[in-house]
Amino acid sequence: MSRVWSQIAVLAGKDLAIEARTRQTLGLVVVLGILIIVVLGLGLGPQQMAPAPAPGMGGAAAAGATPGAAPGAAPGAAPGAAPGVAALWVAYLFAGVLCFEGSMAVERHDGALAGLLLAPVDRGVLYLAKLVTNLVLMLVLALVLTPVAVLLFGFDLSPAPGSFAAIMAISFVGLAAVGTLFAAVVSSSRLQGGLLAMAIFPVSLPLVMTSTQMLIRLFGQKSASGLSGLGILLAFDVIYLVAGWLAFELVLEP
Amino acid sequence: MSAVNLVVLASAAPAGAAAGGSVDTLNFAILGYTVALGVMWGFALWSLWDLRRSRQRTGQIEEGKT
Amino acid sequence: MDSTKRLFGVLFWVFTAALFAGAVVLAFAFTPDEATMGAVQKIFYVHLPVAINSFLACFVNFVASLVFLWQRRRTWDDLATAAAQVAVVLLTIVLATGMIWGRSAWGHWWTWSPRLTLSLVLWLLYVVYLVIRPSIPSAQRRAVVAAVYGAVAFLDVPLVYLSTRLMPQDVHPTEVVLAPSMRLTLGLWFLPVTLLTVGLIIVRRRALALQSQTRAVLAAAENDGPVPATIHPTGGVL
Amino acid sequence: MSTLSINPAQDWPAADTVTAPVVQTQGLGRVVDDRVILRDIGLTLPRGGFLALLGANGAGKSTLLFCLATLTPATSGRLLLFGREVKKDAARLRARIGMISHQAMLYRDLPALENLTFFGRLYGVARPAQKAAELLEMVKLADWRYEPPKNFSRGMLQRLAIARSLMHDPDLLLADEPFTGLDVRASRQLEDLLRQLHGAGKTIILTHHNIAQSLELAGRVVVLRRGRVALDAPTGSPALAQSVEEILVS
Repeated sequence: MSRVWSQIAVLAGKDLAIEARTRQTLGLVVVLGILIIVVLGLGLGPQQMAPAPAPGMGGAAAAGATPGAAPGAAPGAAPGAAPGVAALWVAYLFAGVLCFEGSMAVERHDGALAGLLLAPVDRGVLYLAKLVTNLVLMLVLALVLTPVAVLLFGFDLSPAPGSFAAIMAISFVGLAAVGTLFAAVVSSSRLQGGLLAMAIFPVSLPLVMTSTQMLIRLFGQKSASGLSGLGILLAFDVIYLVAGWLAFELVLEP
Repeated sequence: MSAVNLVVLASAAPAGAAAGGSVDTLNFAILGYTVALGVMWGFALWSLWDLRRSRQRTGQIEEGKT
Repeated sequence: MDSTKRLFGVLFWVFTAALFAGAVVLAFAFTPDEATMGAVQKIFYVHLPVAINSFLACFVNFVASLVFLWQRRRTWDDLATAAAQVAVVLLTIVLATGMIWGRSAWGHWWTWSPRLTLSLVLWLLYVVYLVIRPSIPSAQRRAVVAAVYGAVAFLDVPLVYLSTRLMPQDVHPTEVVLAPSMRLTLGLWFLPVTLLTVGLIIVRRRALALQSQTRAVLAAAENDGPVPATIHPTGGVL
Repeated sequence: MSTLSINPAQDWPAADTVTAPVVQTQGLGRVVDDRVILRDIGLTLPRGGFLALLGANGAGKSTLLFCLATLTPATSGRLLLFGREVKKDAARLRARIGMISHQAMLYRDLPALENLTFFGRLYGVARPAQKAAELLEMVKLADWRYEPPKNFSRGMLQRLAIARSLMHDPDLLLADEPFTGLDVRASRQLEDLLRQLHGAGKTIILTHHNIAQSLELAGRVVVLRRGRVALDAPTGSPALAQSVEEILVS
């Protein structure tokens, strides 16, 4: 078993070394993330910061916010966390797609993937190594985006920073599990970038919905969120890590 | 233009519907059924037509080759 | 043999059409209007059976995808595609009827009720399935990628259903207490809709099989020898 | 699912597979989208052989090579490498195969030395950095060790690819049209390298378009036509070049 970990370290190490030299994927990912947060922040932030949140404001962008005056968002003076959380997730989804595509594109030049497949390495290990690479890149993205989101949307992380980090970490594992698998499909059959986003978004909807609800409750009522949500996130991670491990071999093509 | 009117009409706040006016809800029921059956049977008829066309095409290819 | 099969086909469709006609008459003429929502509640008799059958079609796609990955026979790939096409059509109906019903009963087109949200996500998943297929040139590779996607996408169903539980529950209850005659009508409506769904999947699979066979015959014309119609069992694509 | 990878260096029972021919195929076939690419290929290559694989474009040369490299599964027939069934032992057999192609199969942004060291570690080679330095010396790229391959010329890229394929000291070297795009000088350097490796006991299979160069380099030639073996003969006889050309032209 230690052999597998050393191979994952070697493979992920290679990806991160290339990324450190070219900073190509990371640059794109972080800039796009910030752009999305700022644009959505401009659209949603100001009203939300207004003293009395406008009644009809509930219709935030992504899933998770209920229409009309349904009492979903936290009422009263505390600005509803829904728009900010939704914006954060929109940024992570789109930046994530660029990240998964970029980390797989490295293998496409000069037939590098064939060189990799020639090595006596189990395809599942290749999947896990690429997953680790994507998680590291997304961690860097999160370290940049979270402060920007805090500034623009006035998140109050102080009551439960640990929970926030835990929820995001678990959600990233799930998103990366799906993204790494589908990125392999795209990289080998020359699909356009748009198709990768189309493949990843619907599949990861339950992850985004659950994580958004948990974060809204986290910021809204200042209490740790319900455990049922955690169960769903963990179930999502386990299901898609196993599916990715098994299916990676089928979708790879030298 | 009618399409635009349709969208504008659809987005307008519902007049008496929420109040459960009987005539209005019946129209909605009929609309619902027409949409449901229309799409279902439209697709069914198209599928049968596509099946017949595929059968003919395979038949031609078989004759063409032998 | 072929003519009797064709006759059975015609009988099947005529019988199903008759059942539908009877069910519509039953719903409108012999079932009372619901107290609070009025006549629009009648949409429920078609909405629920179509929703259940759409989940059935998604499940057929899931199983067909898995069996294809195991056996690599093209017939399973055709079945998976047929099931996905039928699923998308049925889910479109579920969403349309759900929205029309919501518009009349509560005044707005969309509510995040668990069943509608699940139907929307499934609709997205299987539209993406149908969009991904033609974008992959090689038939063999398309079948493998589609099968992987079909298997992975269906794993979402339980997760979506659970996560809709977390959504802030809607103000308007969608489930209504049904009078006995209403429950009978609802039960009766399941038969025609299920028959239609099964018939659609069979017809679509047969049409797709014929089309892929035609492509195979044309491709084989270039080789200097015959090629078996199915993909070789060991023909894994790496 | 292929078995979990094992460390190739230690537990490879060398004894029984030393004598077995490197490559044995019976009725090997490959069908993609109902097009037959390889049909009933029967080949046996003993240890130390140097085989040139010729054929028009689309005759199936590259596909056959990719099958031998265990990268593409055959749709029918049996394939044994070093006496072992590829279907069962693919991961373990890969440890004894090296491959070069008209693509470098390297990471263009990683410096040459780091590229080789990475592949060395992946194959579980002892002291990969030192082995990489030695190989760079052998292919005369030592003073380019810190340069990334994207700045290399085609000839240098090809030599680096050879170094990569030798990191784990394979017994079988597969070369898929390696001379493509090389100028005369680089082509000569590649020829010398291949002769040197063959002299060192490596079994080599080369796909190529240039008949004269192939016949001069290889000890045996196989010509593929529309997925079948049209000619399989040792090199050396004068009329061979003529008959090979006739097949390729027909």
